[in-house]
Amino acid sequence: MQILGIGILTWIVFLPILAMILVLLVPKGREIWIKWISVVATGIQVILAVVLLLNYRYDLAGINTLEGFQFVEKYRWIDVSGVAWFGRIVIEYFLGVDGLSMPMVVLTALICFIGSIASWELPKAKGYYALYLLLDTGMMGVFVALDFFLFYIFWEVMLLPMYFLIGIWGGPRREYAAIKFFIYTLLGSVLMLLVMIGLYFSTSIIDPVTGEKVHTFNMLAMMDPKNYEPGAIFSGLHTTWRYIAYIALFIGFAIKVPIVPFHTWLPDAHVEAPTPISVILAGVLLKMGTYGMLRISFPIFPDGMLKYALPMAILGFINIVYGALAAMAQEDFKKLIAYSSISHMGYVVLGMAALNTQGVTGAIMQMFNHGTITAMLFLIVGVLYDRAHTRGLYEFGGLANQMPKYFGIVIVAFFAALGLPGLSGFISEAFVFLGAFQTYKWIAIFSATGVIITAGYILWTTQRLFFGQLPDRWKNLPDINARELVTLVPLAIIVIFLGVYPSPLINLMNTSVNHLVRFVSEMGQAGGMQIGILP
Amino acid sequence: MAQDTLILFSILALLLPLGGFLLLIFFGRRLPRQGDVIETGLVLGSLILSFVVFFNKILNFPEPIEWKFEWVNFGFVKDWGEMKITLGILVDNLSATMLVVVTVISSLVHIFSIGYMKDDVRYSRYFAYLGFFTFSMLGIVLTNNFFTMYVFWELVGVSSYLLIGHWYEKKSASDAAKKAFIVNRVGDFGFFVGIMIIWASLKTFNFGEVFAGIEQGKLSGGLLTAAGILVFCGAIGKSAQFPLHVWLPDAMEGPTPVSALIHAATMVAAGVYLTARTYAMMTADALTFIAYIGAITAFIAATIAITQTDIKKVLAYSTISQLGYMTMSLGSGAYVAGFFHLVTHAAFKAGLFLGSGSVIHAMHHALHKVHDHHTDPQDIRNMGGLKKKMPVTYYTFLIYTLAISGIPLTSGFLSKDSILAGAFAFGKLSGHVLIPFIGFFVAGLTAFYMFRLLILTFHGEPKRKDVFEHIHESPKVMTVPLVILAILSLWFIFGPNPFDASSTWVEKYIHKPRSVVPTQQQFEFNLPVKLEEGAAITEYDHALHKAHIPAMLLSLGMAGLGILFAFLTYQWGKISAEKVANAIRPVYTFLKNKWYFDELYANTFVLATLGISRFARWFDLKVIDGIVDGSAYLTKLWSFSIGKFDWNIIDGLVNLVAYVTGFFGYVVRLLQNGKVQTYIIYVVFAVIVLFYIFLG
Amino acid sequence: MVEQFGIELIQSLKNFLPEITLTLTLAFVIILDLIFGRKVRNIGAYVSLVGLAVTSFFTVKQYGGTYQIFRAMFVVDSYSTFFKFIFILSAFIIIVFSLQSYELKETSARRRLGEYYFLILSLTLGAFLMAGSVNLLMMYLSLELVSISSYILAGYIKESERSSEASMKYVIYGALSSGLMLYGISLIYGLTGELNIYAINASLLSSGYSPIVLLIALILMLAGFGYKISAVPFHYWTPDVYEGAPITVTAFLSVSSKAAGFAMLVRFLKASFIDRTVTVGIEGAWAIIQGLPWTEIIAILSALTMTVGNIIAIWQNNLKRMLAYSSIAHAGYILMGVVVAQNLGISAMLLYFLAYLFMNLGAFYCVMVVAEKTGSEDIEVYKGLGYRMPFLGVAFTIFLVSLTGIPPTFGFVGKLYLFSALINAKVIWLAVVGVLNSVVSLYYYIRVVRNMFLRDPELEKSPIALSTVHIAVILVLLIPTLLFGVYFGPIVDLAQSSVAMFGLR
Amino acid sequence: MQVNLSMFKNVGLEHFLVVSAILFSLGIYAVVTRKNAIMVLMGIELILNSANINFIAFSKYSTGDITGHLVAIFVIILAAAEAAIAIAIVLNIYKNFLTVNIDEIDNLKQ
Amino acid sequence: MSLFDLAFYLLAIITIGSAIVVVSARNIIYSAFALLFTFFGVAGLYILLNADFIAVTQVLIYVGGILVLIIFGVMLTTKVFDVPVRTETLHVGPAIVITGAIMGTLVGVVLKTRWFNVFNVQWEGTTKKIGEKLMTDFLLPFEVASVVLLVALLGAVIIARKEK
Repeated sequence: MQILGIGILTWIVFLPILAMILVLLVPKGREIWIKWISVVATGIQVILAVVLLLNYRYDLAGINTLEGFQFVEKYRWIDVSGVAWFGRIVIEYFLGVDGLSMPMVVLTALICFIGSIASWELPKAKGYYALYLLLDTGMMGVFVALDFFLFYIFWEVMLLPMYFLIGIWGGPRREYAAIKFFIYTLLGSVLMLLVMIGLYFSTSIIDPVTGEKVHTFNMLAMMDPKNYEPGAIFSGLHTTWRYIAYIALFIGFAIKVPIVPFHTWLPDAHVEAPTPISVILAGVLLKMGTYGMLRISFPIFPDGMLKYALPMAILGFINIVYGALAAMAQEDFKKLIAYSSISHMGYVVLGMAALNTQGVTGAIMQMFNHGTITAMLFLIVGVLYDRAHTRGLYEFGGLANQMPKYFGIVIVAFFAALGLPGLSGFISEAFVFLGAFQTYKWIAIFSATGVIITAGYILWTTQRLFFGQLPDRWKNLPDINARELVTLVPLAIIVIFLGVYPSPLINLMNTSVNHLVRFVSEMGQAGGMQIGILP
Repeated sequence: MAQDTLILFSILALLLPLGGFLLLIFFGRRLPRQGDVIETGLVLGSLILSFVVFFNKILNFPEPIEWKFEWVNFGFVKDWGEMKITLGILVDNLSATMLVVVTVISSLVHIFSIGYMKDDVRYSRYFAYLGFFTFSMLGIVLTNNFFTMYVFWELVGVSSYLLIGHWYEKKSASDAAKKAFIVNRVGDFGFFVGIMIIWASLKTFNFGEVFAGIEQGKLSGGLLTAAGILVFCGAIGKSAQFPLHVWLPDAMEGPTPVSALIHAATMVAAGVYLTARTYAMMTADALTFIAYIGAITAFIAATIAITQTDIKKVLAYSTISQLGYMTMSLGSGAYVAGFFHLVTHAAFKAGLFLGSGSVIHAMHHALHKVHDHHTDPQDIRNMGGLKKKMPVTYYTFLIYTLAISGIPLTSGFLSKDSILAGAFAFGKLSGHVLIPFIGFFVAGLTAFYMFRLLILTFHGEPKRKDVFEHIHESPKVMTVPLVILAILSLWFIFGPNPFDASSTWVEKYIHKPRSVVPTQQQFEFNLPVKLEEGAAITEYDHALHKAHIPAMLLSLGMAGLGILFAFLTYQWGKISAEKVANAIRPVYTFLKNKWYFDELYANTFVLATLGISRFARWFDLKVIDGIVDGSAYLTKLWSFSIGKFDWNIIDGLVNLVAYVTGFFGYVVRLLQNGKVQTYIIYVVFAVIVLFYIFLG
Repeated sequence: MVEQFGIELIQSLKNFLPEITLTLTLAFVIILDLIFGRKVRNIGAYVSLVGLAVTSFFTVKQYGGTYQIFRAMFVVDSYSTFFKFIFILSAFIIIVFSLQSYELKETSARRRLGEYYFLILSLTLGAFLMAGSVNLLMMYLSLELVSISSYILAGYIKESERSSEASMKYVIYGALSSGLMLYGISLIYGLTGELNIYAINASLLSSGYSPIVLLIALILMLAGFGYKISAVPFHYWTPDVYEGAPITVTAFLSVSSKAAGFAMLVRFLKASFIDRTVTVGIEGAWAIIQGLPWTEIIAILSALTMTVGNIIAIWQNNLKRMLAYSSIAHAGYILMGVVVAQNLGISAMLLYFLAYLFMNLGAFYCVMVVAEKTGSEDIEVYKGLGYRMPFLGVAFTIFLVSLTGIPPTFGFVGKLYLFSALINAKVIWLAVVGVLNSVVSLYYYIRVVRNMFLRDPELEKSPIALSTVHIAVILVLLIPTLLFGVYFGPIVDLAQSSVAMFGLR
Repeated sequence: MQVNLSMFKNVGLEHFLVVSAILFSLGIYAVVTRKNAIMVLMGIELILNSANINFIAFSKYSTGDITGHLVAIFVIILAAAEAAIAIAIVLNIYKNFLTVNIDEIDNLKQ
Repeated sequence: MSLFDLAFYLLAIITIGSAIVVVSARNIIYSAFALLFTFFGVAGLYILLNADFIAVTQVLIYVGGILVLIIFGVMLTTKVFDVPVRTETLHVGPAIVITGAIMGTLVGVVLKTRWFNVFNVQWEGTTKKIGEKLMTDFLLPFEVASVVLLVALLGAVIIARKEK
């Protein structure tokens, strides 16, 4: 479907860029315009996402079939009509959504919208919102790009804005956090780059137009073994190079997720970043790692995936428990939330490693739910920090009477985070475990202990902040205000709704998920490999 | 009345309290009287509905009624088929009865609370939580599958968390709440693993389908036993069975009506209910395990209860011990008896708590009058002689006490007697003689400590004259529920014959479900054997039948002894408690300190977890970041030795690489000494080296 | 015979027009400067700009054809023409720089501007000849022409100690390397009896040769080439000279003479040391002649060059010096294109040079402007600069990002193709070294960005205005850097069709 | 390495090459060791000369054509040009530093 | 031992000996004059290789041009009259090592290699041939050389001339 002759996905991706240009054009002293422009732009993005949702066809799978994708836009972007000694170079502007990306698109639009409202008070609005919108485009693009090159471009485009957003608007140790984030991610992405190039040379398709052999970055083409040229570096199944490539990709994505031990950038980045950026980081950026695995690593390297599924599951377990334990020992509210993010992303990894419908569904739901929940949590931290200018858990107490509305919201978010039934967090965690258990009994069981630890630190935090006697210095903390409510309540509603009735989300993805699972496991088993060796 | 109407009613009964909750949580403060009446009214509504459901079910529908709907559908899944999760509602005699029990107690507690909580700061919030609890509890009762069972399981946990922590200004209260939730989580963890096993092997959550699947042998052997025990872990947590019983006494930090409703009558009984629900899938080993857990719990709790001086703590431990009783009876095969005891116990235990509540209420106000804010209004050593001042409370309390001690003409007698009979039979057939032994011993203990409580509280001379002056009987709104509950604790509610449990409607309408476990995993004495009169009855039923009379006598004897000792010690002072205590000082302190369970856990699990978590944090900061940053010391040393080097920029992972690169950079940089001839030496040297490298 | 030679000569001259134009231009520059120099100070610049325009016109006309002229001394082919574009562009841009360079305005150099532009042009002429010469003697001559011009340019600000020191180091170092190179040439001459690289190749293939001598000769010649392209371990002069020389000259050297060196090196290697009788499976791949592992040598040089360049650059606080090291590192990247011994690599190299032209000159220009406004090239003065001159800050950031090789910039495309070449040729280890190096390079590039935006100005806080000329120049360099980053089809096409060398596939 | 003793009789190509090799090495030695810039230049001249000897010798013995001579001419020309530039620069250095000792001229480093 | 050989060895000894003096003499003036002998020796070798024209050019340009230039340089940059002009040497050790290595390698290779050693042409008067070549095959280098000289000339002037 198109708007003004331009595909809706293009709109949803590049709308922020337009807004950015507008923002840059706003004259000095008109800060308020800038804010409104951005909020409206992101708002429209949400509307577009809803439009997508309404026109979404649930029976299409996507993954590795072009006709399975929806709202596809596929144009030749770079087309170097080749020289004799080197076929044609084709890079496509290829966008489309399927069950994997649709939830992420919605999530991104939503979080960006909320983030832009939450950024209202920040200084240097012009630069901030310009970078923010650029970041928005980058993230949205990653989720809809189906051409590896395009994907990589969007992936990298986010780096610099994020560096500045953390580095300029961040907390005291912002420089350190920013550069750490930058270097880590770049390190991951250069590995990805090499693999991408290798794939590019290994695959070639017949150009429907001219009928000649064409190298392409098209992900779908890369998923089809038929397209691999014999003797190319990644051709065949279960070759050393393919394993190496899978691992390289995995590390590239794992850094974003982040999977222990590549996670240490996250606490710093989250803690130092300004609230809305923490929200974006935890809400959307982390998902890009796991999304990348589902979209690229698994279908393109099914053999590698199956070979390393067990280590991946173990990593997931480590993430869950390690993150939770580390969170329990934190004294800084925001840092605690950051570590809880690590723990929660562990569920995603575990679910994906299980490689069955429930596990993967759970994983994607967890991606979505964690996006909303952790966004709430960081907003909550922000609310408190804006008022008290400290995040030390030991400095508070008895806020439940001082800020009752706030308390109510926090309780919802917290219980969602500790996986209370009736709230969305539980559903995804339960599905992850149910899925993982079918593949890795013991890992699933051990990981489930993470739930207890989570309960531990969440309740401990609740008690520290809200129960007991209120210190005198906080006697006049105002309760949460309207703007903050506007950012928090929609998320709370989503969390509760999806907790009670997750079907909308599941139906959105399950065709694709089933297809993905079948595709990957069959591809891998073609090489006589199967998953689920009990540890 | 049609089935769907029945279902509709039960759903309504389920949802009304929820509506109340939502109403109060959002508009509580603006509603008239902060909405307590609304909430109470709604609960009464669901009470009526559940009565309707109950009678209809009992009388019109012998078969269970089930209503399902598809909740989520994963579509067609490889080597699974169509994967979907259907939820729904199951109304059979068990749940119908439970429905009534819950709603009755709940509404009574609501009414009682109106008086008890009158001038509380968070009055409306309190009622909201009560409503939320009732909703979740009814959910547990009505659900037809493990999934929603788990869901509501956690929800009652939350409501109990919120209610225990209702006075969260008190650290002890919020601690207790936290403890309750986490300990329950531990149990639920086991429960969830059990569910995972069931789902993975049977591909459904629905009770009926699960049992059918087991019967088809899809799940058997050790895994089945494991599943059974793991599911029972949930019960261990909720029903405060050993070793997870530690949270319940602390939970008494909550308002007394809450203790009555949640921590005595309903929620804690949910564990028993769950065991009863899943009874069909329990293997012999699982049942033995359950029986022993129950027995041990009953014994430990009873022994502790003897030494406690806080009125609510005594009741709390008695609750634990009674729950252990039920569990034991389920484990030992006396299914109906266990459930029967659940029902009866709900009534009199709720009554006991509300009674104690009314006492505490009175004490509290009295102490308030004399401006004594240090004395603990709950300590029985400050009471005594309250009989004269608050007769209604006293007499109702007496009835409850008799009931719990299992004296004839009370409901307790009927249920307890059949439990003991079951234990008796079980011990005889299976050879686990410890079970009945403990059973009878605990019966005696129960009678003893309950009468100790009664005597110390109501009989004798008041310990504090000044306070005593100001003691008044509680208002109607509080006494009426007491009376109702007292009536409910009498035999005729259940059956005409005060001495024959088998004549009660409970035994008539509720039957032990047919075990679906493969026969080789059942007790052989539970297998039906053909006897001359057509009906297929098991060896166990036979033994049970024979065990009734001796069990009855024995239990009566034990109870009598207990009561006698209680009177000797505390009423007539023939035996000095102090002397006894001194005589067995070590034992006494051991019991007084609740077998040191809290200390044990605090020093093992909690400590370990915290330790590990600190370690994890340290590990993160020092080791991983250390590896990443290049450890601080080296960094300092380094930057010292090489002069200023911008560590702000090259920091982080950054540092390690920077550390290495920086090192080489420094070395290589030394070559760049600005003397062109030195450069030339390098060049020529390089030329030679290159030559000789590639020569070979 | 004579008239036949006359015809031949005419032919040659026809295809020699660009060089002739340049020569005439530089003659004009010097003459006109003598006449009008007093009145119109920058007449030299204007004349040279015009001359360059004309030259580019002829060059464009040349593109695509391949001729061999002046008795197999010199060839005109797409390859050399592509490089000529680069030389013209850089010379053009540099002259525009020089028009605003404060160094030239405020020192004694202002009295020698005519000669300055003369030398710029002579260097460009030398580069032209380097790109096209196929005879070792011609190579040596043109190399010397470039070198001599650059010696003088490096020391152009006579009274400045840094400048003259730079030129002295440069001349000694350069003279020695060209001496080594010459000795190498002499050995090759002795071995094959030829000076024309095609003839050399032929005789190497036909009659046997002693690999040892060939190795010595190659290494000695590499010393010469390596010094021009400042590849480790022949790079030592680079940082000192780049720091000492006037910034315009530094920028010019970092692009033009480097590019010329590469042009010559690649042509020399490809023409002389491949075995054209063997055909390789992969299209556009060359067979290396027996017994001379020059790809390995280059590979090692490349790895060394980029690594050393990057890790020393981390330490630099003087922007000019930092850019010098970064240019060394980039030489390392570009060498990766040579390693694979495939046309793909060469096209990647050409592409990268185009990218390098824009981003590197852009970076140097920003440094120059800042140095002009603040009077220093030290990283300290960049603190908070992003707020004092936002436009320049953003532009500089983009140039640096492009140098790092992060999309969507031209620099990324260049790197992408270099790595593609390596991976296509399965030289994975070097590719890994390359990407790790580009991560390392981020440290010092981002350091500048950090100082500009993440730090607050310490001494001066007042915003600094940029003249429209500044902005225009920056835009001229900025737009390609970004545009070709997202739409590089045509450029890649150009680069790929430009690998065609005379007489070679 | 085995060397045929006949080499000491009839002088041939190798003899000249050896001479040039020695000159070459001496040139490098001078360039590396002498502090005085001008001495360094002398060393470079030695190197160029050695190269020239090669060219001439080869063109007599190996190739038998005159090309070597032409190269030699051009080399000599360039040597002159280079020397001129170099000396000029050295003089300039002397003006600025009042010394021509290269090792004392190292402001630009690291 | 023919006359040719004798001449060769004589010239070789002169050349190398004086070269050694050049590189080792403490006094610049000495090295400068030793360089003179080296150049003459090389010229002699040229004659042995019957490169008469080159020999002459060598003498003219080197001795008449470059050497004079160098000596001027010496004069201008050292105080000749008050103190004896000495120059120290630096890192002799490494220098000797690498020089030895190079010399060994080159000599070894030279002697080991079987050179393409067929002709022993005896030109009588190479000048004409050189002239022809210069005007035909080597026309371009010739022209380029002129540009190089122009640049060098100008450059030398620019740098060396006094600023007023």
